Amino acid sequence: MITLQEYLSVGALLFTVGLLIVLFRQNAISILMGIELMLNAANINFVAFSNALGGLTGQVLAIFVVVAAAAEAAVAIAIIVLLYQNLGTVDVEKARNLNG
Amino acid sequence: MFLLRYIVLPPLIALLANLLLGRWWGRKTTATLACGSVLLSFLVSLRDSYYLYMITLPETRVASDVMFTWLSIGRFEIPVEFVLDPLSGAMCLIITGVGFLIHLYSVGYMWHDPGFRRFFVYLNLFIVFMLLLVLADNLLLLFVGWEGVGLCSYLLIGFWHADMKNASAGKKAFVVNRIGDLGFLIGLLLVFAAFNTLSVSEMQEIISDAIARHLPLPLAPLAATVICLCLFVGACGKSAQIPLYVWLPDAMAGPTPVSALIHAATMVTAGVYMIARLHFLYAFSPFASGVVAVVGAATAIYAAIIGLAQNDIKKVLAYSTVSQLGYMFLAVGVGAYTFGIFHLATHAFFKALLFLGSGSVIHALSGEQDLRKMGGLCRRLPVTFWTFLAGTLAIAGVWPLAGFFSKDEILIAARLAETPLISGRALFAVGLSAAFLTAFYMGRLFVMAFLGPCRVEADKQHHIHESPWTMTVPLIVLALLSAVGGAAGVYHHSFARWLSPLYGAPDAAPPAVEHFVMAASLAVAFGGLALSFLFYLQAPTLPDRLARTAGWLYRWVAEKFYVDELYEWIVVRPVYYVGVAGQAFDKHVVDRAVNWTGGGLKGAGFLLSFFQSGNVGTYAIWFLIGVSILLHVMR
Amino acid sequence: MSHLLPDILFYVFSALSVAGAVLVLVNRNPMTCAMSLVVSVLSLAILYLLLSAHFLAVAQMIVYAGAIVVLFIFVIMLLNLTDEELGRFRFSLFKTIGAFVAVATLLAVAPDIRVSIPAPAAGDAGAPAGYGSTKAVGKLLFGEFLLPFELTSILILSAMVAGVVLAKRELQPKKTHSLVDWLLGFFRT
Amino acid sequence: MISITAADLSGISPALHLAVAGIAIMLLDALWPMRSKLLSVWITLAALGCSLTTSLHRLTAGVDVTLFNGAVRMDGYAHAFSAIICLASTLAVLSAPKYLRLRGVHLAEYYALLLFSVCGMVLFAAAEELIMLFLALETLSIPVYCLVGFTRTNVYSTEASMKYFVIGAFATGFLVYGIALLYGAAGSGYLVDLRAGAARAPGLFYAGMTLLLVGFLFKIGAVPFNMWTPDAYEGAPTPVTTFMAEAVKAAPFGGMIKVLFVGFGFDAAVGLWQPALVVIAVLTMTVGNLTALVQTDVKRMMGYSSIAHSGYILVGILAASKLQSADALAAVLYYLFVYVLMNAGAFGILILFSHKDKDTNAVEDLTGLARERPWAAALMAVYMLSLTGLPPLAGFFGKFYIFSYAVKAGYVPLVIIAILNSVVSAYYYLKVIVAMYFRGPEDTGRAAVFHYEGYSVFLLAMLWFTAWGILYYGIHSEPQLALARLAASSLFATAP
Repeated sequence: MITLQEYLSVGALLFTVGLLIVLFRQNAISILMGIELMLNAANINFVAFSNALGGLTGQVLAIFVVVAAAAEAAVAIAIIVLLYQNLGTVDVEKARNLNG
Repeated sequence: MFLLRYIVLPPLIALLANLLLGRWWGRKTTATLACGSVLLSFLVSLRDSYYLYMITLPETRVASDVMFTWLSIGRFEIPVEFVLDPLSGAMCLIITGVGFLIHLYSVGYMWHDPGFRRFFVYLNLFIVFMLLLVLADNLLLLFVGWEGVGLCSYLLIGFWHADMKNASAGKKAFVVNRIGDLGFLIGLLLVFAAFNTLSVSEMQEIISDAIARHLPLPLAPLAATVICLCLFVGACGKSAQIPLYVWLPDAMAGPTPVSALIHAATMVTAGVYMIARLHFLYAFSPFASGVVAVVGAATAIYAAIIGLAQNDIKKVLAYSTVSQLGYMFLAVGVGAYTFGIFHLATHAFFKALLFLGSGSVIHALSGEQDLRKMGGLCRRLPVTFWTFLAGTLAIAGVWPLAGFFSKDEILIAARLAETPLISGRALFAVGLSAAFLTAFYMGRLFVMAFLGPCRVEADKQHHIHESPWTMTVPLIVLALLSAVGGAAGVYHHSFARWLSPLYGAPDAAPPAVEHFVMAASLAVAFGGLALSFLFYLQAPTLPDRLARTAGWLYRWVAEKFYVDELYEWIVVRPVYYVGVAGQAFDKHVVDRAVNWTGGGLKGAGFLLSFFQSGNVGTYAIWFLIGVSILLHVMR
Repeated sequence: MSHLLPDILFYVFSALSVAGAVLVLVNRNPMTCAMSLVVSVLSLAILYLLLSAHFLAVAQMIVYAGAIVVLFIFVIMLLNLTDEELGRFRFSLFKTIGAFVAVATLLAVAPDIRVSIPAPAAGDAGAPAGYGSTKAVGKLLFGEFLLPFELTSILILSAMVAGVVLAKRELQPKKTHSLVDWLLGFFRT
Repeated sequence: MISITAADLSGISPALHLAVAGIAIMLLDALWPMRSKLLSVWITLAALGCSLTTSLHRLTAGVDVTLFNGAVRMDGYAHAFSAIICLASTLAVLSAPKYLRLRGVHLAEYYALLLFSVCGMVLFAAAEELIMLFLALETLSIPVYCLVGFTRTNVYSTEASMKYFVIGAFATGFLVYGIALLYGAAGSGYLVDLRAGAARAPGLFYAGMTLLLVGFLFKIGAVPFNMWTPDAYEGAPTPVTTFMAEAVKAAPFGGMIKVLFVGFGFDAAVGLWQPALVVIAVLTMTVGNLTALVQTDVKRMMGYSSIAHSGYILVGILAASKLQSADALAAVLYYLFVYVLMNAGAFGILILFSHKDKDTNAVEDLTGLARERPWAAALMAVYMLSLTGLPPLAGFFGKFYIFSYAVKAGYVPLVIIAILNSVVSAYYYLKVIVAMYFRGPEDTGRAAVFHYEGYSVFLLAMLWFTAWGILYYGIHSEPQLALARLAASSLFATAP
């Protein structure tokens, strides 16, 4: 029997993997993918809770998160292109002029 | 009808006018406005104080003037309220009176300075804040004045910024004063927590109410001690007491009238004033009062010792100021508030006089401040010489000049004091020794500057000149005040009676003690002066004269040599080394402590900025560690 | 058998989804990463279907597979990133410790969360008819969540403007001063 | 059934003005491209002014309405934050044209994005429901990511934008996950229902609460979520830094206080956030101030200083939560108001002397300013002294109120640490004054040039207004405090 717990576990796993991607990849595009995965992990929680609570609110929340994720991705892509134009790389760890 | 707000307003208006419109008028107008406004304040304070005196019942001699409600915290309001009582009246008179004289003096002193207008704007601003400080009923308003005078002091120390190659002097002044303010602010918040008000009169009412109705006091003894000590830390910073005195000698970098006004007569006495104002709090805590007395006594003697070995004329006076402030704290610490304030007043007269006199000397010598390059100025600067003599005798405590009476009263009070920390006899002994040293270094200063052969550098010799009238008139007035101010104060106990609504009539000391102390203080005053004259006036020529009168006898020659050595080894050297040791302590321990604190904080800053590597991946890791810890904590 | 089907589907697609995510983590080639991401999000869409979130499942497919990942691929190809530029999977002691701390925390906190999850309502009656359908979701979107919904339009608009402003080549219009410019010139600040 | 009533629209008009103005600017710019963007500036100022006056008017009138089926609630609290944010944004907008023109990026999009962001901020403090909160947060952040990178050819600007985005999106991930957990625990997204989750599913609830809090703490730059702040502040174009330091700083407090007070409440059972915030406040103040000590760049220094100020504000929030008094919360609002004025001024001076090819950002660049430009130096001194907290400037009273309520609430050690910190902070603010007043070209060995390039009346007006405000509201803070109390009491009316 698949219960709420199983879905939440999938969410937690996805969140952890997304987190690790942000931590261990230096490629800005990969980092963005990691962040998308983190948001998706939250989404599966929303939907699972929605189902368990017997309302549709959670699903609607998930839709909003998808929208926000898309908006973030659009800006992020622009920033990445800009980064590549100015620094000639998409390696975020190479951009460390600002420090101290 | 009291016109309290018109005490503060004239300098404020004058400074605004000079600031905004000053560029369109000349120096004369600027100077007239600046000086005239302070004179006006003085006259208004005089008038108000007279009206206060006319109130028959001494207990009701309080006037207040609410300008507007400033701010409110919750249901509790802080009005901008000025209160005139005998204490603030006396302070106002000193500030505006001495302040006016110093303004007048500055006109001559700063006439050729390109920053003339700016100088007077700062000076007037200082007067405004100082008046705010003494007239405030609310501690928060007092704190505004407190910070304001600090700001002016800082601006004026750095007035000749070109001379301040290393801003470390200003920095030191600021850092040390912030430590003091820290104490003050914590004290303030604790007062607020205890009394739920910051108004001094309300605090006093609460306490007297509680005593009258036998209610528990709003304040446990321990709390009172903590509050008093916190406030005293603030007073230490502002009034340059151990260990926060280090900034004052460095503050001499500013123009001399500033040293006279801010760093001698008025601002540095704010700490004494504050404790005198809050005397009812200190009455609850004998321990805190004892600490005040001990720190005051220690500062008095410590600064006097360092003063022995200084060669800069203003540095000597600066350490002397620290030492005299120590006397005032000693007085308020042993509960002799009246005499603390009395000494504050006389000190304002003679120390302002001495600073202005030294300024006159420096002015005449084109900026020379080294005592070793002065001497023999008595003929060239007669007015300065005679007035300076009055000041020197006054501070040394020679009867019947001002310093004698006030110092004498403090020593009597110290002799009779009972503090939980230290016996009155010890305080008396320390005070007496400090009086001796005071007489000695002041005598030395006087001799080296005015008597003996002229050691002024050749190129500066020809234009030694007496100062213009704007500079000499204040000197003469202050000399008169230094001469008669003390006697006038003790005549029929007039000063004590004036302050009696606050502190009660002073108890008469046992005549035996009184006579003993009087004799002792006179003895040390004359002893110190005589010794200094002997060393610095007679000693250099003593060998010559001995050689002339008894030159034919080898034995006499040998004995002359012996006398010289005796002087050298028994008196001069020890005194010199004690002074040098004090100075070294000052430089290496106290200064370093200040610097190390700053250095340590900066080091921590560097360490922390190292974490800010610029690598966004690292930022994410720190973020994550933060989340992890929070998740652990909050479950 | 049929009641086992959802279970099997769940395990298969959740495994696929996590596997896709792990591939994103370990794979060097960004194109492969993008494809793995598609696998992951599409598997999630199937999970949504299992939870009877039909509309959301479709939206997920369209938005992710159709828009976001396409955008990624577009940029990867546009920038023509070489392998060296992409950098490697870089371990450092600090990062490893950080990750270890994080994972350990999650593991430590997970049981707390687990026990506190409310038990599902007894007797799973299945979703009511129309649950998760476009109509039901739409009613909610335009009713209770009307303001958030309207706000997303501002959000998307600003994201669009932001993207264009950052990535556009020519900033200033070529046109010379217009009449309004000339008029406003009087009020030059 | 689509149901927008007139009451709904008029209720959120402070936000609506801004969104409409933003769209209007975009449309006008597309239809009628002009080289001078003054029209955009004026539209922006008009919209912000409308919102500001509307908010203030409704605040004084005591308007309190719940709109859009409970998604937002425009009460005194929301209106007060709206007013603060609009004021802050107005100041930021006034400082922008000169700088952007010099950098060749004076675009209408700047103002449109800024307005969209402000629209999000206004709704953020008004949100009554988690998803509204989240969307408002996104709406306020996404334009700012772009604004930070607005000088597109500047390497630092791009880097700052990238860093801000990466950490920001990372934080958003946590925030959304937290919202999901809270939703699961409470079974509802409405703030007032959240507390129920603590009993229903404590594990979920606390984890969700933590992650949500992390999202807020990131936004306000609390340690250890602060690392982006100095980098973003330094790299961003100075007017954007101004915007970030005021509006983007003040707005998250609006949402955070509401969520903490209305959502989580003060019960010991759900009050775990209080001790955690104490530690974070201490760390935030100390790390911010100590690191600021060693900075040589004013913008970066102000970044650390803003971290430290977040710490002071957290102290105020803690005091308000412990005392549960509107007066204490009013102190926080007053502090935010004052903080906005001080920061706008300080950055304004930097913009005043920025040149076509070079910014005037280093402390050393200000050497000898007092001799060349005495008024500008005096203004800067006022801002710096106010930031230090010297009476009778407004900055002192901001701190004083907060600290006195914290003492009342029994947070004496916290207050002592805070005061020690403000003593430390005096050093670096003063470094600027020392450079301006007590040093000259002879100390640095290079002649500093202070000429106004691209003179802007907007900027001067902003500088004089802020200086006046600091002096005036220091002496006369009562009206402001009365408004703040009104706002705070409306929040406490709903808080448990």
